[in-house]
Amino acid sequence: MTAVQILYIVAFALFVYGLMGLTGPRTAVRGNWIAAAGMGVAVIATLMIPGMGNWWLILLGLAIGAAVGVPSARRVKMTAMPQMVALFNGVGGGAVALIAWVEFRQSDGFAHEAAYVAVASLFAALVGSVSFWGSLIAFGKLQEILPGRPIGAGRLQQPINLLLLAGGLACGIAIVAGASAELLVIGLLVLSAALGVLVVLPIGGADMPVVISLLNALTGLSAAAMGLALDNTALIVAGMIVGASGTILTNLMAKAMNRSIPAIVAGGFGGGGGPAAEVDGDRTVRRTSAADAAVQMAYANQVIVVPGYGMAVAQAQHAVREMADLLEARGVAVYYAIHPVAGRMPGHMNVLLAEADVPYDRLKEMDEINGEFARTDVAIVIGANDVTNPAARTDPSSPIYGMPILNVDESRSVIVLKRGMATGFAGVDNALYFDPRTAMLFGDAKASVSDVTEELKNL
Amino acid sequence: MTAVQILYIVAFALFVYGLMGLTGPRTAVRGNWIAAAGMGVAVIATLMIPGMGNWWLILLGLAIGAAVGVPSARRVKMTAMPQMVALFNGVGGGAVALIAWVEFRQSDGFAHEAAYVAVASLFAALVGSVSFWGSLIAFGKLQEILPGRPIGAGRLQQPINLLLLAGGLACGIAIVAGASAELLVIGLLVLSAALGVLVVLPIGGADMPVVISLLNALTGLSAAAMGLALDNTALIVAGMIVGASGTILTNLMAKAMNRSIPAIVAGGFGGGGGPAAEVDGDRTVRRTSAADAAVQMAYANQVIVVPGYGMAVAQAQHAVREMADLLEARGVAVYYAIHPVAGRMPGHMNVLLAEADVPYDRLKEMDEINGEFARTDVAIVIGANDVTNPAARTDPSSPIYGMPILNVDESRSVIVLKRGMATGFAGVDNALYFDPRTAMLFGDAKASVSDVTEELKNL
Amino acid sequence: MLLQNLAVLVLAGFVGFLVISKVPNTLHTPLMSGTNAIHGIVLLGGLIVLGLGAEGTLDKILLVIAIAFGTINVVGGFLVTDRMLGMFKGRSDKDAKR
Amino acid sequence: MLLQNLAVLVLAGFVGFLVISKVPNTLHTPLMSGTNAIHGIVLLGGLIVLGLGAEGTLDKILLVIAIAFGTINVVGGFLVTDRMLGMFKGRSDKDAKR
Ligand SMILES: NC(=O)c1ccc[n+]([C@@H]2O[C@H](COP(=O)([O-])OP(=O)(O)OC[C@H]3O[C@@H](n4cnc5c(N)ncnc54)[C@H](OP(=O)(O)O)[C@@H]3O)[C@@H](O)[C@H]2O)c1
Ligand SMILES: NC(=O)c1ccc[n+]([C@@H]2O[C@H](COP(=O)([O-])OP(=O)(O)OC[C@H]3O[C@@H](n4cnc5c(N)ncnc54)[C@H](OP(=O)(O)O)[C@@H]3O)[C@@H](O)[C@H]2O)c1
Repeated sequence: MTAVQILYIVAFALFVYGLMGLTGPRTAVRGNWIAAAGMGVAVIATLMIPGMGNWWLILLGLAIGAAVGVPSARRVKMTAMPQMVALFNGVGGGAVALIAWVEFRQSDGFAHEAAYVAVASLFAALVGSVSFWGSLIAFGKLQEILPGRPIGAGRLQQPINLLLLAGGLACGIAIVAGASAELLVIGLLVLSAALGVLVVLPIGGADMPVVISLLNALTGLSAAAMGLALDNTALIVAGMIVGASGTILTNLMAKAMNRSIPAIVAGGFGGGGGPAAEVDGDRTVRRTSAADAAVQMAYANQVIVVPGYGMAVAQAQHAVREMADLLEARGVAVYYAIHPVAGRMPGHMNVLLAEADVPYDRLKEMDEINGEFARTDVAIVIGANDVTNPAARTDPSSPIYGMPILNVDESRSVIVLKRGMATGFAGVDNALYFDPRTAMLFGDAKASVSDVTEELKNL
Repeated sequence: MTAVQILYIVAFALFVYGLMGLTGPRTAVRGNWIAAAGMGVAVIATLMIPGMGNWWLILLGLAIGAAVGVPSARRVKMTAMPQMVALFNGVGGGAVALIAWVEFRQSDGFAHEAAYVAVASLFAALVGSVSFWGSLIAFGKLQEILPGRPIGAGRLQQPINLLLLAGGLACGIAIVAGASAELLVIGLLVLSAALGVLVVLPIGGADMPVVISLLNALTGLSAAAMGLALDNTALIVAGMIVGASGTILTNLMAKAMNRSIPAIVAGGFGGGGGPAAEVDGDRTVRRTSAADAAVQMAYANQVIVVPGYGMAVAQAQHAVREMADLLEARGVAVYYAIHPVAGRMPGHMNVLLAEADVPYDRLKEMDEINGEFARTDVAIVIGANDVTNPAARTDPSSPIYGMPILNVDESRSVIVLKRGMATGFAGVDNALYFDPRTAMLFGDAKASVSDVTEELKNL
Repeated sequence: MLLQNLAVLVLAGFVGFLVISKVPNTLHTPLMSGTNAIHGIVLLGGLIVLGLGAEGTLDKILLVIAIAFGTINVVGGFLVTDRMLGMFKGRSDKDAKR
Repeated sequence: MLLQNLAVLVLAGFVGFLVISKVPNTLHTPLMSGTNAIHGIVLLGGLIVLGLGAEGTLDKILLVIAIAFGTINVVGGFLVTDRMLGMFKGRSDKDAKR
């Protein structure tokens, strides 16, 4: 066991070292592989434990996993990554739940184990099961297998969830107290599965990244609990690191969009745009055409592109890049203003624009670019909404009040590309659209940008 | 033991939480007390270990420690803090060495202990003893009980040190191998004491802060080793945290002054100023008087004060504050340019100027102020030398080449206050003094500043 | 044993907390994905319980599934993270300066 | 036992490393002083060896000295750190913004 233990220490040291790398852009790729190497060490160490057997079955499991995991990771599209991460997270939680269940069966309901083994295993089973089913629902919503809008039982939601949780806990307590009927552990797994499903169903598609991060942290915690039950240092350390870092990450993400985790889990908010209504009741918006927009930008000194969720939906990043290239060829300075929570996951815009090979020095973070708008001739907002909403600065009653926004309204003129007058993620109107300096170019972002590009070519 | 273990976990959690506080200026004071609370918890937990006895002796030890520690910490002057820290660090190392020695005596030379207990204890003894004696020498140098200049055996230094280390290790190995003569452990303690003394003696007074930080890290490591020997989690965790953070800190400090730790420990460099020679051979410097300096500053729009080691030596901070007040009363904008390694310990200038109640928003860090010099009428350099030396930018053969410096030479005129033409810590000439825009005001910094202040009052 | 493990747990929690607290916004998603891969370590649990002699067909089937799940989590997680990070390659030098 | 302790040791090392890596220059000296106080924890070693029944006069004397040394380190260390930090009080708000 000594060699195994030492290798475990090596393994988790590699995890930590790898994670430290992952937090810096220059070292991130290497950090990821260092952590992967740590995982290799941990697996090999485990296979070295004296008395290991069932080799064929082990190989079978590993082979199936690799056969499924490798191609799906290789083939998934950039924009489908969030749901892929959800799926990978889910199966991790599922594994924990299954192992805990088998442990129960092998030990006759933890009859001969210390109480803490039972408690830790059952905690792992409950959390793992919540994570598995919750992640599946999150996957379904993001993949649009399930409707993205909140599905819930309204005011009954909270009591039902609490009841499910209480039921799961009751099963667990009965087992720890000495009951050993297998029905109890199955009951625990089923109740927590229902809990996972019902907690995630009412959450709007837009809140999903935060929820996935939360489920990720939960899976980490369940792994740590499993480690306590199995007295396995590698599991404890790795699981707890993920549990802690995942919690912080969830918080950072929630904070960046001025939401609180309880509010998100309580659900019901953030169902994405309401029904499109082209013109607002009393106020009017100014419309523009692709040709006008092209002329306006072609003769500008500086243009700032403000991408948002709509650009991701429309997959317009390549078209945007092309448009920007034409503008730059005409001597226009083009920058991209990246709001930290534009899109539906942190770094969403960076990933997309990087995919379209936008030079990195053109991407400016919010703090860096906010002073520039006042010096900018045209700000072109491509499918962004909430991150440009001045209500965040001016209207204390707005749900997004206090969120830092891009000061698009300070630039000399604004062109907004979106399909209609629908609200964004937060479901609030945007006064920017009624600003006399703003012109709307309605239509799918990709189509609109392509039209503008064509017009630019003809100028 | 369960309660003790749990309290230990609480204790080290408080240490970490406290340290996290100590890294931010707003939370630092509280962080320090949180860590202290952790220490209280750890001590109480230890006293709860079943079977504790010898209560009167324990109380005696605690009482003596408190009676010595509290007043010396309360009374020490701000500028004597580095040597105080050295002393506190030293006694920590001494405690480790003593405990290891007693352990040896109590267990008949570790006869009935696992090998790792012997190894860890002897490591603790060796490192603790080096740290104790090294810290005493550092204290002596900084307190000017010993001469600040390097004292060494020249080329024999390294072989002698290596011999001492080898001797100490040999004693240790003999004990681990089974020998149990007490002479061996005493030999180990004495040889490592000699090593500590001989390593620190040749180091110039100016490198002392780095050395103290290094000895601090070593004491931490020895505490961790002692924890392994005693199977005490609190000691392991706390000791190792200090060992690791101390190592990083030492590195940061060394890097900030463009030195490497091996070079410092090898010693011989950094003995402080050479003999004063008022005028350099072929080049001449321009001298000025307190009256002229006063006039020059009184009619400036902006003055930047560049404090350095000389201000600390002369204890001129209060005088400087008074001078700045007078200037500000006349409408002159006064800022202080704080180089990260000005003085002899990181933050040295901040501490001194804070003591003199200089408003915090007047203190500007290097990066913040370097652009300002070009817009500045008078830069007054008070006992700083190396941190203003343009050779760091221009002369690749200079030992300080590459160190970031304050761009004093960009300001419209420079007044340098120092006693003579002696070099600073790095022992290199400073071309700034021969710049036609520079005027020298020779004399002790405090006296010169007071003279200028008097002149200002009479204007 | 348990208490030592608790100490390890608490320390690992601090490590997780500290390691994340200075990460740029842009890297949130790859980081989430990377930590996601790391909790695939539950795979070890499956290996241990199966390898040290689980009995019964159902149990064996469940454990093979668990191992497969864990492996998907690990392999898929690291690969996807690498692909995400690949997007930033070549551009990282500018960013590193911040 | 030893191996568990080694795991604890490695984790504590990472914690120490991570906690320090984002500290402003100004706080280097108080931080050095604060960590210095923390290693005064060696005091516990003295308490344990003496309390659990060290024998012999010399040994007892040595241990009392060790305890006194450790106490000086702890008490003095925290007090001096507090005094250093006190110098920055009231000014910290400006600094915190950076
Ligand atoms: N980044 C994250 O981590 C994250 C995670 C979860 C939630 N959020 C939240 O998501 C929001 C992000 O702000 P955002 O400004 O990027 O997006 P947004 O406020 O959700 O607005 C997106 C806009 O894009 C338009 N749009 C949708 N599909 C389009 C298409 N095909 N072509 C053109 N336009 C299209 C929509 O209007 P039409 O329907 O009228 O076209 C919608 O108003 C914030 O409220 C943030 O808090 C962010
Ligand atoms: N901050 C740290 O952590 C730290 C630690 C160790 C070493 N260092 C090193 O120390 C140096 C710090 O640079 P520095 O510019 O502050 O100091 P410096 O380069 O050492 O120069 C100090 C100058 O002050 C003058 N001086 C001494 N006593 C004086 C008095 N009573 N009145 C007036 N002038 C007096 C000396 O010249 P005269 O003799 O002609 O008066 C000397 O040239 C750097 O090289 C740095 O690497 C820093």
